[in-house]
Amino acid sequence: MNKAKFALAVLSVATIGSAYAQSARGYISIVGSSTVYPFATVVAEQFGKSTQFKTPKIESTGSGGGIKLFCAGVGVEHPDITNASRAIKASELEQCAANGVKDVIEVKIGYDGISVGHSKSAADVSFTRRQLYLALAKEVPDPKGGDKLVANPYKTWQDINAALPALRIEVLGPPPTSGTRDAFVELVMDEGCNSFSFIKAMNKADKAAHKAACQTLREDGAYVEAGENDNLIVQKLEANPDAFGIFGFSFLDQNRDKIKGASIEGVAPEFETIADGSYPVSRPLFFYVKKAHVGVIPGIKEYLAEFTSAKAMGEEGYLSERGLIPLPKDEYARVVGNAKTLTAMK
Amino acid sequence: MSDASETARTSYARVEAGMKRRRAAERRFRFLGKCAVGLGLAFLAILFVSIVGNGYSAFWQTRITLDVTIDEATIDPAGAREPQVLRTADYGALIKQSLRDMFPEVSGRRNRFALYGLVSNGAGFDLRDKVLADPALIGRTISLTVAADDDVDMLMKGHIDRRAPESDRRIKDNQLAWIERLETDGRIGSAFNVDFFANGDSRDPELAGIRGALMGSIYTLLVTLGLSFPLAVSAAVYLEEFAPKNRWTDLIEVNINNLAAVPSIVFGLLGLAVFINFFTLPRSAPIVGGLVLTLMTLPTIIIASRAALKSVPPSIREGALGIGASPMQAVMYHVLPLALPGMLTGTIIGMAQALGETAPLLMIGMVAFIADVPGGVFDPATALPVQVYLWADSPERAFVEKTSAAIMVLLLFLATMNALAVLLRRRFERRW
Amino acid sequence: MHVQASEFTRVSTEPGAGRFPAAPEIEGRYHREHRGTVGEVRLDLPRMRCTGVDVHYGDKHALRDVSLDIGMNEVLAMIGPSGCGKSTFLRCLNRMNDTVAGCRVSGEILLDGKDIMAPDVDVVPLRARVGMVFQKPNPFPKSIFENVAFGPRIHGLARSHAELEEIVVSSLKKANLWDEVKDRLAHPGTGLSGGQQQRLCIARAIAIQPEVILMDEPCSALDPISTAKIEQLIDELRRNYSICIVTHSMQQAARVSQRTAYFHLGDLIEVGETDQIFVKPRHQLTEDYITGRFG
Amino acid sequence: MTQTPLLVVLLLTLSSLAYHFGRKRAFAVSGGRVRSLHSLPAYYGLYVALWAVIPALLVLGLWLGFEDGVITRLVVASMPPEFAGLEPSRLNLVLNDIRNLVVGNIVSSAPDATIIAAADRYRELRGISTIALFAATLGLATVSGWVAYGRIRPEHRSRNAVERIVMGLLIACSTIAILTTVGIVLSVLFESIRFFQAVPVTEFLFGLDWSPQIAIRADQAGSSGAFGAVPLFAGTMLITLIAMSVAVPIGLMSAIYLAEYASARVRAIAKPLLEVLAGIPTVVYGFFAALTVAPFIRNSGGMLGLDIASESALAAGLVMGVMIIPFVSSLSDDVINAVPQSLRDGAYGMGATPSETIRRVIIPAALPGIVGAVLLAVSRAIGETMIVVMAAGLAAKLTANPFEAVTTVTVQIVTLLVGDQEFDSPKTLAAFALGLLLFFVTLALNVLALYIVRKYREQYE
Repeated sequence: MNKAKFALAVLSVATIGSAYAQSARGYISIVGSSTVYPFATVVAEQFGKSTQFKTPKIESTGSGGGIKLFCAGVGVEHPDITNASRAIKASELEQCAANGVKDVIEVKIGYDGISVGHSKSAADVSFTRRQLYLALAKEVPDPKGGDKLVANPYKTWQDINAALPALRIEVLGPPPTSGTRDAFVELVMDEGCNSFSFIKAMNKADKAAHKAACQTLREDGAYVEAGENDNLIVQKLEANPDAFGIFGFSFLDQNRDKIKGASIEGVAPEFETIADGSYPVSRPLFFYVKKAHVGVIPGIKEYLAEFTSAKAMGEEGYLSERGLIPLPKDEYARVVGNAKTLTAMK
Repeated sequence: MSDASETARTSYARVEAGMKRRRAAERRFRFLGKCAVGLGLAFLAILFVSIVGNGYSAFWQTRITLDVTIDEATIDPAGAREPQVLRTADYGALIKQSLRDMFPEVSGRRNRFALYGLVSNGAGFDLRDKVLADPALIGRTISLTVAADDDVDMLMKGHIDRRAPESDRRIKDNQLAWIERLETDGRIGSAFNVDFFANGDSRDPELAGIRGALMGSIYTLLVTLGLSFPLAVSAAVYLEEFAPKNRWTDLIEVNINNLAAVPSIVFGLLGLAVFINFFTLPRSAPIVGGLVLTLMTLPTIIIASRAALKSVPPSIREGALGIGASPMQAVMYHVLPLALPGMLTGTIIGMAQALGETAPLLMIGMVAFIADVPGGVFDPATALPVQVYLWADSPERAFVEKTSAAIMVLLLFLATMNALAVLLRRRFERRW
Repeated sequence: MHVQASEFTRVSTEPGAGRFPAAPEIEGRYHREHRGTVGEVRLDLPRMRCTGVDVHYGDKHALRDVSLDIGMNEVLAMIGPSGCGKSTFLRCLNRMNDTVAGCRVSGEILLDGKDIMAPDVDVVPLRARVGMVFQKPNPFPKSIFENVAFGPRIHGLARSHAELEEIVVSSLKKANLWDEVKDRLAHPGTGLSGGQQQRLCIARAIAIQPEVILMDEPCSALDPISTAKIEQLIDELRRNYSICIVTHSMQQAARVSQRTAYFHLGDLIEVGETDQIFVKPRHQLTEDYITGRFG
Repeated sequence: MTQTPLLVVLLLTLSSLAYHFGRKRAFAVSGGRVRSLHSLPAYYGLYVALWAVIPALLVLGLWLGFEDGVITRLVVASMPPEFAGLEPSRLNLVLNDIRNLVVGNIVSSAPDATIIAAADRYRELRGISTIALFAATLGLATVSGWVAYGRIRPEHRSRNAVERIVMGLLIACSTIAILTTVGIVLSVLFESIRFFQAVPVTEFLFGLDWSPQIAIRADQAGSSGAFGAVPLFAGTMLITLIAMSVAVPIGLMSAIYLAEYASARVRAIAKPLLEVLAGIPTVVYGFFAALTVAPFIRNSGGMLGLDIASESALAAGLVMGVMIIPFVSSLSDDVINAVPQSLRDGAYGMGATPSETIRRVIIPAALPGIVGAVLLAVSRAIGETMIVVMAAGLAAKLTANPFEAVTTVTVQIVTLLVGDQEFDSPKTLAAFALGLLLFFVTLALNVLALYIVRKYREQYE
């Protein structure tokens, strides 16, 4: 009895030990943006089914978090690909290089609008970027006049503009690790705050102060950091008609039966308005590939090929069914070329 | 009569006077007790009704029959029938073509998308598998039954109201018209959802299955069982039968009792810090999950095993010792066999607890999107309860149904394990 | 009046059967057909009158056809070997057997002429009239004062706190406990010595002014000095209450009681004046028990 | 290495052979008088068997632990010098490629000649290693078994030797519990210390603001990075309070009803059914709370004109309370049953009604035990994760209003750690600090509760 038990224990330890020693990573590891996540998972599934390679493992960590992991180094324990809902920053590339990640291939996969949405059961709303800035910034120009910043005094949307609903300001949005957050800050908050001339002037004098004034979001409960999961935001909006949420257009597109997007500067977030650039808050989506891993981790090249193929990224590809706005023809051709030749960023 | 019986009489009168109030109080209290039990059972009933009500339909899947022309020019332009070419060809295009052929009047990008959206993204792969199995089909037109898109599925199952205004439903008016045409043609039907049990996770609800999560759970539990049972039994035998009473064993004892009540998420933190950061075991792997759950279930199994040992009467030990057996012999040959059923019962209950556990697995990365079915303890995997968590967070309506169905499967497994434990207890229970 | 009891058939099912070897001559001697109670079971002015009481525990016939009167202001002792049914009978008198699962009682038990077995009788006021003291002292985990005040409180016997205090003090005095506890009424009752605890339980019982007090081997867990105090107390209480006491000590029965009933394996064998029972038992079984040949 | 199971099987076979021979030898040395032996012949067999297998297994374990490293080093040494000069991480990648090739995974590109050569070398070395391993372990097993075999004499205390070995194993197993606790404390402590280097302990424990999502780059404006955990404690307490106000009355009353009133039949049905509630995984409760209960509460609140957040503390607390009902009821049931029957008899004998007996005698007598049970339930509620992750909010608000959304310690641990793998930011480390706190709070509650319950048990034993 005891011997059998002992043998069992030994056997299990031995098999585990041996299995570990021979484990070699045979699958692609992908991290990054939750906005790109739904596209990447669909491609990964198709890739897994149509090739002999294993399906890549994808974790949604946010663009910033993903790039951070991606840039941590070269090696099996580091991810091969990171998705990003914004372009990689120069500072991040430097960080990458410092850690030995020298050649990074950039693949632009399409465009996505950032929508400010709310429950379908609420009344339609139209915002300007200035209004959104006033609602969400930590410090705003004194409503009583004067060129100084005060702690954000606005409690309801109506406080900002009488045309807006008389609801408490409650916006669910992503945390700083998210690319959607970065893009929102750049495309909405910066624009909104630059509409005040004295803040715009600060940019020349004190860049850091300008950045702090424009990009710092409220922490008094009006802006709620809802985590990396855009799905969660959608669910919460559905349940709470008084709240707004900030998320990628693809999520709006997928959940048209539950939520709708507010117009920004009078333009509603639609496939066409984002594609033709009339919707003001749109940004490109990317993923980045570690060139050092190509040819070492099996399948990276083929994954690239699958992602950039016409049946995926093309005009009628399955990604556009999911709400990705395809690249213009010439840009698409350039991306495909880059992916084929594995041209790294300069 | 004496004075005493006089007071007895007055006191009796007072007792009688209070009886009405007291009987009412008694009834109230009893009613409260009944309410409490009733409420507890009602919660249970609501829980089950809500889950079964949401989930039973997931076991059926709406399917659409298409006439697909397998066009050689699209899938094998070279005509060489090379498996590699056949495997990677764009079968989706054939499916789309067949839909266009069926509804030639549809034009415009949006409308065509809406049309393609009727069938699942997996349809092309069904076709591929058919062609790979029999390349002679190329050039012929075959009748193919494929899974419908999840929205169509939801519509057919009645979760989407056909009479709701168009803007409020995910199936648009034009799609509704096509579906109705398919219905009149008898091309749309319902079948047992094999995919749900055969597939791994997917972003498409109609393709998503629990096989990957189930295998992940099984691998995790195998590791847990293989480690925790021998460890727990040995520890219990030592502590109950041999350990001297001293500070050290007291410490172990207090430790075990505490560990049994430590929140499971703390074990997740332990796993993250020790197994992943320190020993650099892979993230998202059943081996790490199994190790974490082993540590988590050990106290439970040790406590149950000790109870089983305790319930063996001392007379058995004394009997063995009395005929000259060593303490070790007495335990190994006489006490342990008698305690084993109780230990097994405790182990099964510990395993059931491990099977239902989610929080520590979140900490060690078993929440990634993993479409492949894991093939070993080092492959990335999720587990059943984590799959429930992931699906519960997915926005598609069809995932609500899938989530509930996955819960039903999970509960079925738990019920089986517990029934096994009860059976074992009944079968081997001895009264001393 | 006396219905013939059925035969004893199986020996081994009877409790206590294992205590003596089942030799044939013993079986023959002690397990024979019962032929009714010897002695006068009836009194002129009974407080309680039991007629044909039968008790079953599940399949077991624990008490057969017992008829017995309990008089005013007397101490009635019930004696007999273990498992003879004396405690079972005692517990019928205030329907404590109701709390035992699977116990069925039939027959007629009158208290002051009213049948307490009737289905519409509420056991609560009944037990207020027929109090009980148990084998093991069982004070509630409360203060001494609260222990005694428990009954008056639940039954609403005291109109005011002063009245309650009066009841508590007089009960403690009647139970000969007052002098020992008057300085520590707020101390827990479980902190007293065994004999004091038992007297506390008696005080607790008499605080509700019962007419009958049932005592189930009240001294079996006590030392001789405490026992002597309780016996003295019983003698004093007799003036105001009817007392039934179950005891396995014949000496105790002889010391405290006026009448004695001898039970044997579920049958009431003999009833009589205590002096007569101990000096001139009329039934062979009683005599065997009294003289120590059996039991 | 794939042969490891085979090797283990071989070793076990060898050891059973050793057992057989050991036993035979014992018979032989006894000269047919088994009674002259110190131990039973089987123990001589076991003694030899254990000696044969244990050293060999130790070697096997060590070998497996070092094999890969040694082979890799040899492979690298055999490769062209430019590979040896690679930095470790790149070398690692190359090795991964080689291993993929060796294992037979599909490799991405057509591998170049050096890699193939290296893979061949790897394979070859592994073959050698395997043979050597077989030879070494089986040889060692034979030798050590032989030595043990040689020691067999009638007076040899084999049983004692065997029992010492087994006892050593048992003791090793029982220390796992200690190791686990130490592991927990150390793993959360180190990261917490790093966290407290960045954020003062006092700010963490007494700060009123929780906003951990700090900027991850220098050129980004994140939130201020406030790490005051008081709102989390408040949220946890609020949800726990709601859960307790559901679970304690219902659990206690059903325990009382089932123990004191219900017929055996009702008890036999209702008790296991109630316990089913305890066996349901918490993720199911979370799903139920988020999907069914929260919308229901919100809607019914809306009908009453109440403004209830969709992730109200009420919904999470309510469902958590339901989960804890069986926990409270089964613990209370134990406690109530431990109250001696004599107390019940005493009360009934004085004419107390059942409810008076329960309220005035049983509950006061069982109170310490019930308090212990409730404390254990509280500890459980505080540590419960999935229900709150799925049904409670993320905003750290300091409020006592059950209709508002609050967040809890466990929710924050999960939010901060899921998907996040950077262990240099206070944001991630904060999760460990919360974990440390959670561990100590539940530890204190458990110790207290177990102490109270034990004291209580002793009182009636």
